[in-house]
Amino acid sequence: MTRPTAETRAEALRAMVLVRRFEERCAQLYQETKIHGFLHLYVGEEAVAAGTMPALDPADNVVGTYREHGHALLRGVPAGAVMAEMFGRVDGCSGGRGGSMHLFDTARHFYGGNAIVGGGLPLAVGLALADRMKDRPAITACFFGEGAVAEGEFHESMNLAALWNLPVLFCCENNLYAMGTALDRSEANTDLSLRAASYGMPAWPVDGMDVEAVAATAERAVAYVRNSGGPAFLEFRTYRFRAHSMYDPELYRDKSEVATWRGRDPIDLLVERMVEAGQADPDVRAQVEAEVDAEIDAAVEFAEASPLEDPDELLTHVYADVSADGGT
Amino acid sequence: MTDTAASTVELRMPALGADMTEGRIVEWLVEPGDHVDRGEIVAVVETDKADIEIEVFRAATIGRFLVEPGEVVPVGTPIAELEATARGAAPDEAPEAEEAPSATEVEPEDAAEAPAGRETPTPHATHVTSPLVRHLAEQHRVDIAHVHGTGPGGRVTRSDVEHAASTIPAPSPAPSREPSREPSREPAQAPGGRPRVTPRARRLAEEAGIPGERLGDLATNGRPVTGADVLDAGREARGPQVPDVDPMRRRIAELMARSWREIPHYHLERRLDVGDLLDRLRSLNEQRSVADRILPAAVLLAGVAAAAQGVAECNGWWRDDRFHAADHVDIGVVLSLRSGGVIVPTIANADELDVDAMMGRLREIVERARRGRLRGSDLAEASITVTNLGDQGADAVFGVIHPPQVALVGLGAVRDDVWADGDSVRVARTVRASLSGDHRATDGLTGSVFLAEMNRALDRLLREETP
Amino acid sequence: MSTMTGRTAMRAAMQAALQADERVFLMGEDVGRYGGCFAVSTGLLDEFGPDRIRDTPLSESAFVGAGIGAAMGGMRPIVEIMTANFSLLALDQIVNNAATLRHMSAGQCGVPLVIRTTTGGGRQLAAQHSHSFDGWYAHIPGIKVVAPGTIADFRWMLGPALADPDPVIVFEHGGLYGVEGDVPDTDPGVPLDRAVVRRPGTDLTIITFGGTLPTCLSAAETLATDGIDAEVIDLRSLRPLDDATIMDSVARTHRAIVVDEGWRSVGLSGEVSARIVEQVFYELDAPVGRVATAEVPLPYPRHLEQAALPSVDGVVEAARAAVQGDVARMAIPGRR
Amino acid sequence: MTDHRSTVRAAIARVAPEIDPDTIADDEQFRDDAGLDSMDFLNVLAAIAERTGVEVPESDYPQVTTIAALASYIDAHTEQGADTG
Repeated sequence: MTRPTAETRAEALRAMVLVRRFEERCAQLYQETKIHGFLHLYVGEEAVAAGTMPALDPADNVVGTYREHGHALLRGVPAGAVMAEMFGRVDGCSGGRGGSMHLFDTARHFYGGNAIVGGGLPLAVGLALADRMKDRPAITACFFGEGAVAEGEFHESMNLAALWNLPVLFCCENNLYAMGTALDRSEANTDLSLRAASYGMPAWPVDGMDVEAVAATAERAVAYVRNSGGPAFLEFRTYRFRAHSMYDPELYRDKSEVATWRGRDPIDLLVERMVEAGQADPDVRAQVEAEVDAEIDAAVEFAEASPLEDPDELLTHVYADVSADGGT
Repeated sequence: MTDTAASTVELRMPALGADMTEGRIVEWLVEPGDHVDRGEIVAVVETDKADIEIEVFRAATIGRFLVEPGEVVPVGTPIAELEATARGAAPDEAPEAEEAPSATEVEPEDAAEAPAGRETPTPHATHVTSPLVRHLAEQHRVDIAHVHGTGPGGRVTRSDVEHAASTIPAPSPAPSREPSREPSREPAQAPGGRPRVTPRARRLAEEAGIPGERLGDLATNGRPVTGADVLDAGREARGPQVPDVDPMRRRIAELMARSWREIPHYHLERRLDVGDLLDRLRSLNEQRSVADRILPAAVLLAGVAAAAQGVAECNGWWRDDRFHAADHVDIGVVLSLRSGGVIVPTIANADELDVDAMMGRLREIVERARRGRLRGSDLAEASITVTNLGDQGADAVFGVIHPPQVALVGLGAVRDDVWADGDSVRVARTVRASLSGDHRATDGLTGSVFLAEMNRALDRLLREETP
Repeated sequence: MSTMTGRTAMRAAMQAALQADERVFLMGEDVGRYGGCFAVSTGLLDEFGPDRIRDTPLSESAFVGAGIGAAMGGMRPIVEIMTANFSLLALDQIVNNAATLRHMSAGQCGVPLVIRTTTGGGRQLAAQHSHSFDGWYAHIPGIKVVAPGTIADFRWMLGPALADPDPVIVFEHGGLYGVEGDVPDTDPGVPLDRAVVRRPGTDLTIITFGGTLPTCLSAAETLATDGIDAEVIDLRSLRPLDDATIMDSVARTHRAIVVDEGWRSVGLSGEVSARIVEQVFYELDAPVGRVATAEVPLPYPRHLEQAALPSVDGVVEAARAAVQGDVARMAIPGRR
Repeated sequence: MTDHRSTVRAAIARVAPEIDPDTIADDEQFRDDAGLDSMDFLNVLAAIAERTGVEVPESDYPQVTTIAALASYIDAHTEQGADTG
């Protein structure tokens, strides 16, 4: 397990600040009616993506949910392509057709967001099955919220992966609230790691606000899956600082709880640790934010310059062959 | 937030949900002059679903309030002015270009539709047509190369193809499976309630010119009137086994009207002395059984064929403002049908037929025309037409050219006529042959050469025929 | 040419596909050791082993979703959903993933997956095991839906379905597994999306597919005895529909009835009827008739089930009404 | 001796299907009244020749301008031959 160095910490900091500033810019652009529809922001949970993505190989598969901007950015999808997708433009990573909840980049084995809670879990099992049958050493990391645990597909997928011993890394981002329903109001047993273990796979709970803890555990889990070929389960205990989506009065949780979790902002935790270790000076966050903001400005300009798709293309990609459906 | 002056920034009513179009300030949580950091809550906005706190996205000092609590304003309306505070090394956001239109100029609906903001989509150098448009063109049998593209950069769009498809000339009036494009007229309301008539029946009735109100009485024992009923009705009206000439009738009527409108006709006539020819034929037919006898009409047709072959300017078509000579002589022979109307089958390569062969072809087309069993080959395009009403005793006939042909030969009845030879006079059996010509293609001289050539051909045929 | 039953023909088709392409594998409940609920996959486990003939837990959403994922990963899976009735549990994966991924990802993900399932009633399995949902799936852009009605199609339809780059659902009528029919020894090469005229005729067109094809063919023989020459069209493909073959026939016969084991309301028979009215309206001498299952959950007792299902008599009566233009009798919803 | 008028009417019906031969009176002129043109007349004679073996030469055309005349002409020229009526 690589020891955390000044360099890896600097990279983690930049990754988390990129996601944080990207998401905040999306909030602003949404309120300026440049982004439409639904928008689910990753603010507060950045450490999970920042910690897990470096542990994966390029050939590994990633399957996400509708809160997947951070995963896409840190998996390497360019900020411009993600922003253009938010704007519904042709140069978006899904051609402008998917929007915030359906980011795709198969060249980077990023098999999308998915707007159906738990919808991606069976896909991940299938991708791992294909790798297994083709003797490819790749693993599949599947991200989902604790809300998915209540879906039948969670149980069916965990069981199938364990039964067939498939290389799936189940990454549960437990942010305590499934939209407006707290975990303890929907699950009889809220110890998700314990439940995962019942499927006969190793399960680790992790402090989702500590990027170094996340990275260390992720590396161990990825190594286990890759070597054993079988599945593993990670429960990241984390918290989203903003609303579930842009239209959420947050009546289901009180301000004090939000304040206490904000006190453990993953970016602040890392900065303190770096400053104490003399690896950075106190205003390192502002410097990184300035660099990142320039990158995000460029991404917004790229998105705004990208054209809308020609309506004549509407029927393409329904089938591989445009005339397969008689064009009806 | 958009800048109007270098440092003054407008705070606008934010869009706080997919379907939010307006909001009401419930209360301001700050006062003008207060300093706020990025992310700080400055007001509470009431939407139709709930009250939601709104934040600032950059450190600033609160300026003037532009909207009072309780006032409902559309999304994007400026609600307060803020003085941006310079922050650290880099400004929070690169100042956006001056001409950024504020959100208010864009109606919320538009905002929901097209993303507002200053960008104008740069012309996208896509390929000229999309696969879908090419597929659509195939379906409508439209050649994309000839379609004018109205899309950006001259690109051919879907509506261009659909427009091109709709201007393709409607299929020939002969009833084809393809339903005709123009909407059918609603038949008049039958007295005492609307008769039940099937769509096919309505279409066939309209094509056969049967008025809507008469349709009702075609129904039998209360069943709806069907296509078969209309066809039967049409057949009864025309008598048994008579080929259905109505569509042909209509087509020829249109043809004649168009001919008269477009073609500047000139007419020439020449009397032909056919006395020797008829004697010759009689002696020839004496040795032949009835089935092999030759009628004068066959000989005259052979004469026309020879003339057409000799005077090519009369044998072809006038299209796209110029004459196109035909490679062969295909004669359209006008046959009148007892049930009324005419039919014009074609004798192909007439110039290569000897008189016997011509007689055989003539007998075939007359017989088939009588039985209404004309073949496709019979109706091939003619290069010149001959009308021969002689039988019914007309002395001469000046016909109307069948467009797009450029000439028509009319043959009158055989008549005993006074014929002067030098200073002596005798009675001769004559036929008055006329030529109607299209003055755009030929002029009187060519026409008269044609008739002279025809006369010489008859003499030649006279001598060549061996008993 | 040889004769065999529907199940034997489909087994031969899967066997050939598994032999020809190592990307192909079969996944479904009891397809391996049990040999398939309807004995369609008997013997395949012994020949191809547990890696390619995979028994699954009763988790339709998971193994259909896994099939989709494996297809995205480069395999060519055949997923067997034991019966169409249980396909409802996998509808979310089929509609929101299989049918949508290619368009939503602007062409990046394709899903070359074949789902086979058994459909239809008539075997006294009662309401929950006798459904016909072909029409539902034919509503969804992004997937293709086919229904073999002849034993030859049971043999030769799977190949082109597996070769198709997009998801294809094959609805096999349970009643045809035990029926014998002639099967050509080599692939007749009929395109997947082409309808076929099974019996040419002049007086009306009977349009049907799958399990009701035999019903319509025998109805046509009955009609022939009283002078009505019926043309029978086997749709084979429910999405896309082969409009050209349908319209060409109706333009000749000027009368049409559609026979569908699904329910009448908001069903596939309604879609075919609408297309006929849209495309060859002026060729019609009678309203388009429809013969469908009575709008009831299929009852267990045989006499009631037969009363509910489309029958030879029902087809004959509807055909007569169409030919005699007796509009009143044709308008009886559902009842024979 | 058969009545050849029916033979003539049959010939007319074959040649000019759209004419009902019964509507043509025995003494009606073929050419002008019945509307048969020279080709029809020639075909009638050909049919008669085929049925009765009687070939009417062109010179005798004026003697056979009505159904009755043609019928009696056939009678006159078939006495020697076998009766094929």
